[in-house]
Amino acid sequence: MTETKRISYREAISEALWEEMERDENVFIMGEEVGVWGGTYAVTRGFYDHFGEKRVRDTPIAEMVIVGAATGAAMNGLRPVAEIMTINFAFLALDAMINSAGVAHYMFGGQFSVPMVVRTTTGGGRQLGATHSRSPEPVFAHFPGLTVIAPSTPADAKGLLKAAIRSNDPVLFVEHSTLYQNRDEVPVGDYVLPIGKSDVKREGSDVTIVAYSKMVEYSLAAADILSKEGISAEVIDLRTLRPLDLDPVYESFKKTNRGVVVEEATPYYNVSGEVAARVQDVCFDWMDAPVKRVNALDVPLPYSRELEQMALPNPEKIVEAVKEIV
Amino acid sequence: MTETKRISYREAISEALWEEMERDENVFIMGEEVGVWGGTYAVTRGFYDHFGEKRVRDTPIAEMVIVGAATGAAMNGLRPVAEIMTINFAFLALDAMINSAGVAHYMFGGQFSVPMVVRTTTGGGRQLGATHSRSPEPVFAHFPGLTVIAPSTPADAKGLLKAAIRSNDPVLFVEHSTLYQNRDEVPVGDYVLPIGKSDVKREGSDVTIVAYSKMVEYSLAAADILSKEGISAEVIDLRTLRPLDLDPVYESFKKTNRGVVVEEATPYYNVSGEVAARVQDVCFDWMDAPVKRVNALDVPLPYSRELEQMALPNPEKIVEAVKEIV
Amino acid sequence: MALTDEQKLEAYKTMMVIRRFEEKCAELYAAGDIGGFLHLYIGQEAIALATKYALRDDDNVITAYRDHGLAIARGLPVKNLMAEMLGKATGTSKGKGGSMHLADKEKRFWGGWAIVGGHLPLAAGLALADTYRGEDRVTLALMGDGATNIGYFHESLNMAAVWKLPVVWLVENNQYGMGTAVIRASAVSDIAKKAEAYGMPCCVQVDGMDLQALVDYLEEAAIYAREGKGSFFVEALTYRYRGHSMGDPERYRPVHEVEEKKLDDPISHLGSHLIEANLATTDDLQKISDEADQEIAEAVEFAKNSPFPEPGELYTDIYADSMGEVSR
Amino acid sequence: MALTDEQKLEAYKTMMVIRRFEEKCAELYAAGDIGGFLHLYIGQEAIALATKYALRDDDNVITAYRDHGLAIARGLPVKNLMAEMLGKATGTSKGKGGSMHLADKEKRFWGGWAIVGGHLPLAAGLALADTYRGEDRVTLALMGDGATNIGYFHESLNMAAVWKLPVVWLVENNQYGMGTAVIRASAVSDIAKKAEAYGMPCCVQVDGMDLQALVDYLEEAAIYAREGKGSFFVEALTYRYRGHSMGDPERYRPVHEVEEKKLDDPISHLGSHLIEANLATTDDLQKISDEADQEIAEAVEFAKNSPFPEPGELYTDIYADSMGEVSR
Ligand SMILES: Cc1ncc(C[n+]2csc(CCOP(=O)(O)OP(=O)(O)O)c2C)c(N)n1
Ligand SMILES: Cc1ncc(C[n+]2csc(CCOP(=O)(O)OP(=O)(O)O)c2C)c(N)n1
Ligand SMILES: [Mg+2]
Ligand SMILES: [Mg+2]
Repeated sequence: MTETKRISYREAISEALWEEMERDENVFIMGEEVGVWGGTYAVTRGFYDHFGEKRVRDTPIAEMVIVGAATGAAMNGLRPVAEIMTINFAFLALDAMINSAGVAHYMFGGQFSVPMVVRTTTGGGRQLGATHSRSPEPVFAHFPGLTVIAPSTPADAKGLLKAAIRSNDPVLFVEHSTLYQNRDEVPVGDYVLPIGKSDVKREGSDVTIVAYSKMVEYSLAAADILSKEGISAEVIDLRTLRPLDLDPVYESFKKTNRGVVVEEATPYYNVSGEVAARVQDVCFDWMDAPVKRVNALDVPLPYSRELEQMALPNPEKIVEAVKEIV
Repeated sequence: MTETKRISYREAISEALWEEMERDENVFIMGEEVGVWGGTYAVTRGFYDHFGEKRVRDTPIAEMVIVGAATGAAMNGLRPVAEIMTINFAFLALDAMINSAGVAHYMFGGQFSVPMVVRTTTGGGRQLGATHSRSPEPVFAHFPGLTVIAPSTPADAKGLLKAAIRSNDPVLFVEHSTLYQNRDEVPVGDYVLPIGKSDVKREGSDVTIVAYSKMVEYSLAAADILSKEGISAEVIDLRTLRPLDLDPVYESFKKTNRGVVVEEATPYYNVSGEVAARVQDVCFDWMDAPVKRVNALDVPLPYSRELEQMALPNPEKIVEAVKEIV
Repeated sequence: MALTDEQKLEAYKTMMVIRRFEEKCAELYAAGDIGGFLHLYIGQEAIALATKYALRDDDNVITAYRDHGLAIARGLPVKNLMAEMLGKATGTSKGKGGSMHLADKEKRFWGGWAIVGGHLPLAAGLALADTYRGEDRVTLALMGDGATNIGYFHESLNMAAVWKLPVVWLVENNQYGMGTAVIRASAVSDIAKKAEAYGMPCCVQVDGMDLQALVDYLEEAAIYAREGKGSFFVEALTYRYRGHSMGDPERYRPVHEVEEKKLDDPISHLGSHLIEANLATTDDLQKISDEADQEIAEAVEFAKNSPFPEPGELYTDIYADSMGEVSR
Repeated sequence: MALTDEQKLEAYKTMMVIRRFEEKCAELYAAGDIGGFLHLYIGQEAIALATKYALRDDDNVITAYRDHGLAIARGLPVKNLMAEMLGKATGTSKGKGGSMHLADKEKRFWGGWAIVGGHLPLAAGLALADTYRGEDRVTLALMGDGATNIGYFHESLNMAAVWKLPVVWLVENNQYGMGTAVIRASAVSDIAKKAEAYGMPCCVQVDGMDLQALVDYLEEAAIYAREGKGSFFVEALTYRYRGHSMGDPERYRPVHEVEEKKLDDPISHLGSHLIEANLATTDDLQKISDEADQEIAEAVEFAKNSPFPEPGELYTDIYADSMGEVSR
C-alpha cells in the first residue's frame, strides 16, 4: 500500500512542483510573483530561496510573453512551468497558447514539441468582480493541441501536475482558488496519474453526477444530502477536459439512466453542454430522463457577496436538478 | 412588398455599413487596412475616399487597442465599427472584448454603455493553416455581456449589421470569408432585422437541421440531396449565438422528432453541443433518436488542400448524419 | 499654476479624507465587511489631488483598481463610495463593482479597471471620441509602474501618438508592481523614457509627494494635449505605505524602507507648508483631521444602513438594450 | 567581417535561388498549385544572406510568415521547401504548414509564424533556454516594421532586456505593413528608436540592400549578445517589390515608387560588385541565374511528383505524446 499523508491541495501542488524541480533540472517556474512573493496563492513559497532566481523567475506583468517565452523555452529543450495568476488573465495569453504552443508540433510536421505547463487558478465566490471571477475552462479546452487539466482533490492535483510536467505537450493546469485549503490523504513521493482519465469519486445507482474541479466537492455534498433521502448518486470527476474521457460516464449512465452535469462556468458553450450532448447520443437507449445541467447563472459575477453567491452553483442546486429527474 | 436587389453578401455588408455611416455621423470604422486598402475582403472599398480619414481609420497592427479604443470611444458617445481581419486575430482582443467592453455596463451599475460592433471573418477551407482557419465563435459567445451574430445570407447580413450598429451593446459580428461571393435578393434601403431571432430557412417534416453561417448553405445543400431520397429536412439558421434563440428549434423538433446540428467549429465545447444538450432537455418526450452533431474534426487545420477539406464539414457529412437517425 | 490658499486648504482636507477613508476600509476589510481585493492609496494622495487642479472638471479621468483616492478627489460622494465598498445598492456601482470599479459618468470619471493595462486603450478611445466631435477635452489615464510592461501599454501609447490623441498618460510609480520592484520588471527604471518610443514629450520622475510640483507638470501636459499637439507622458515618483492589497506578506521590501518613505509623506508636507505659510495652525489641521474622521464615520453609517442589492439586480445592467431575457 | 570572395559568390548564388524560387511560387500560385497566403521575399534577399554570415550555424533563427528567403539562406533543401508550397508529404512540414510555416529543427530554423508578433516571445524563450544551459548561442528574431506596433513586441523586448537574453531583434523595415506605411502605423519612423524604451543598443536604418553593411551590423549585434550583454536591436531598411501577398490591390503606393526602388536592388548591387572586383563576368552571372532556374525547375518537378499527405496525417503530430485518439 502506498504511504500517504494528509496535506492540503495547495501543499500537494507545491510538493509536486518541488519534487519535479528536484528530479529534472530542466523544469523551472516563471510568472508574476512566483519568486520573492512566494506565489499569490503561496504555492511556491520557499522555492526562490531553495532553487534560486535562475529556476524561479519573477516576470513583468506581461501574460503574452510569459506564455510565449515559456513556449520558446520548451521548444528549445526546457520544461517550463509558467504561472498565470488567474485564468482570467490567461485570455491575454490565449493567442500564445493556441496559436503558438498549441500548434507548434502540428504546423511544422512534428518537428517541435512544447513540454510546457501553464498553471493557473479558476473560480468565483470571492467577491473579485466580473473580470476576476470566471471559470472559463471550456474556452481553453475547445482547442485541439492543448491539454486541459482541472483537479478536484489534493491527491489528483499532485498526481496530475507531475504528469503534466512530464508531458511533452502544452498543458493548461487549472487549480481552483477555493480548494487550496482542502486537506486529504496524498501519496508520498513519486505519484503520477495518467492524463485523461475520469474518476468515479463516489459510487451510486440512481443518478450519475458529472463534475470537475470545485464542483466535485459540491456534487459529493449533494450526494450526501440525496443519500439521506434515499437517492444514491454516483459522482464522476472528469479531471481532464481535454482529452475528455467519457467512458466512465457512459458506463455509469447505462446503470443509472439519469444524469446531471455540474460546472461553475456560465451556461452556454461549455462542459455541461458537451457532456449532455454526448451522453444523449451514446446512451440514447438508456435515457429515462433528459440529462440536466447545473451552471452559474448567465451573468457577469457581481461584487456584492450575496448576489455573487446566488449566481453560483451550490449543493442545493445540484440536489434540485437531481430531483427533477429521479 | 419590399423592393429587393440581387447583391452579394459582401455588397450587402458594405451597403449596411455605408448606409449607417450616412445616417449617423457617430458611426465610424477603424481597423487594419479598412481605409486605403479598402478592407482585405474589399468590404470597405471606396469608404476612405467618400468618408475621409476621420471616419475611416487605418490602425496599426494592434488588436488589443483596436477593440479597447473602440470600447472607449463607444463609452464616450460614438458608435465605432471596428474590424478585426479574422476571428483568429480576435483572440488577442478577447480580454478587451470580455473584460472591458462586455462588462463595462454591468460593473459600473449601468452607467456606461458600449455601442460598438466588432466585425470579423471566420471559416476554414482556404489553406491558411492552423492559426488562420478556425471558427471559434462559441468561444466568444460563451461570455455574457457580448452579443454574437453570424449571418448566412446577404439579406440577413445587411439586416443584422444594421441592427448591430444600432444596438447599444458590444456586438461581435462574424462574417464567413467564403460567403462573400454568394448572391441573393436583399431589401433595398433601411432594412433592420431583430437581433436574437433564429430563422427557418427551409421547411420540412422529417428532420430538423440546425446551423449558422456557412453551415446553413451546406445544410440547405444537404436538404436538397435528402429531398431526392424522399427525406424532408427543415433547416433552421440560428443567426445569433448570443442571445441564442432556440424556440423555433424546439418547435421544429417537436414536429420532426429528429435533429442534426451542424457547425464548422471543432467538436468540443461549442454550439452543436449546446443545442443538442438543450434539445434533449426541452424536447425529451419528442425524441425519436439522439440529436446528432456535425463539426470539423478535432484537429488543427492543415495547409494541404485535400487534407484540409477532409477535416471540414460538408453536405455529404450532413446527409450521412441525418441518415443515421431517419 | 500656483495653487491658491483656498485650494491648498481644500487639497489638504481632501487628502485627509482619502487617507481616513483608506484607513477605515482596512478596518472594515479586517472585520469582513469589505471583501474581494482592496488596494489602498495611502501615500499617493497628492497625485489624486493634483489631477483635480491640473484638469478641467469636464476632462476625462480613467485609472486602474487603485482608485479610491481619485474617486474622492474627483468629487464622488464619499457615502456612496463607502456603500460600494460594502456591496450596497446605494454604492456608486450599485454594489456590483466593488473597490476596484468605482466610477461616475456625470463626473467623467470612467473607472476603476482591474485588468492591468486594460483601461489604457479605453483612454485612447475616450480621447478619440472627444477629438472626433471637436471637443477640447483632455483624457487623463493613470497607471502603475508595473502596467507599463504589458502589451496594452505599448499598443495604446503608439496609437495615441500616431493619431495625436489628447491623452495625458500618468504613471504612478510607487516603485513596485505587487512585490516586483521596477528594475526587476522594467527594462528602464526611468519609466518616462518609454515615451521616447512614441515620440512623446515626457516628464521623468516628478516628485509625487509634492502637490504643487505635480500640478505644474500635469498642467503643462494638459495644455499640450488640449492644444491638439498629442499625448504627453508624466511619471510621478511615489510610494504606497501599505501592502499591494490586503494580505500582502510584504517579503519584497524591508520595514525600514517603508518607515523611511513615510517621512516623505505628502499630507505632512502640505500640512507643514500650511503652517509655515500661516494658512493654518496645528489646531486647524487637527480639526480637519477630526472632520475627516467624522465624514468617514457618517459614510460608514450610511453604507451600513443601506440595503444590499435585490436579487433581481443580478440580471439588470448586463445589456443596455433589453433583448428580453438573454439567458434562458 | 569582410565577406570573402567565395562568400560573395555563394551569396550571389543563393540570393538568385531565392529570387527564382519566389518568382516560380508566384507562377504556381496563379496556376492554383499553391494556395493560402503567399508572401514573397523579392527585394529583401540581402537580409536573409546577411543572417547566414553574421551568425553561427548553430544559432537560432525565427521569423514571421515571409520566410522563404530565410529558409533557403539557412540551408533548407529547396526541393522540400517547394514541396511544402505544394502541400506535399515531402514538404519540410509534411505539407501541413505551407508557405508561412517553414522550419527545420536540425538547422535551428524555428519557423515561419503567421500571427504578427506571435513569434517574438518565442525568441525570448529560445534564448532563455540556451542561457539556462550555459550555451553561448544567439537567437535572431526577424520581424516586419508593422510587427513593432503590437503588444507582443513590447512584452518580448522588455523581458529580453530585463533578463539580458542574447537576442538580436532584426526589423526588416520594408516600409509597409500590408498597405500601411510606417508613419501611418508607428509613432516613430526610425523604428530602432523603440529600442530606447528597453535600454537596448541599436542600429538605426541600416541599408538593407547592402549585404556587407548588413553583415557588419548584425555581427556587431551578435557579438554583443553572445558576450552576455543582452539584446541588440537592428533595423534594416529594405523594400518588397511585390504586393504584401498575392492579390494585393496595391492602392497604397504608386507604381513609380516601386520602379524607383527596384533600381536599388540587392542582387544587382552584389552582381555589379562581383564584376567590378573581377570576381565574375556577366557570363558567369548569367550562368548562376540559369543554374538557379535549373535548381528551381528540379525542385518543382520533385514537388509535383511527390505525394499528398495520407488522410491519416490529419491525426498525427497534434500531440507529441500519444494519449490515444484525442478526439472521439
Ligand atoms: C493582466 C493582469 N495581470 C495581472 C494582474 C494582477 N495584478 C493586479 S495589480 C498588479 C500589480 C500592478 O502593479 P502597478 O501597475 O505598479 O500598480 P500598483 O498596484 O503599484 O498601483 C498585478 C500583477 C492583473 N490584475 N491583470
Ligand atoms: C495579429 C495579426 N494581425 C493581423 C495579421 C494580418 N497580417 C498579416 S501580415 C500583416 C502585415 C505585417 O507587416 P510587417 O510586420 O511590416 O511585415 P511584412 O509583411 O511587411 O513583411 C498583417 C496585418 C496577422 N497575421 N496577425
Ligand atoms: Mg506600482
Ligand atoms: Mg513591412
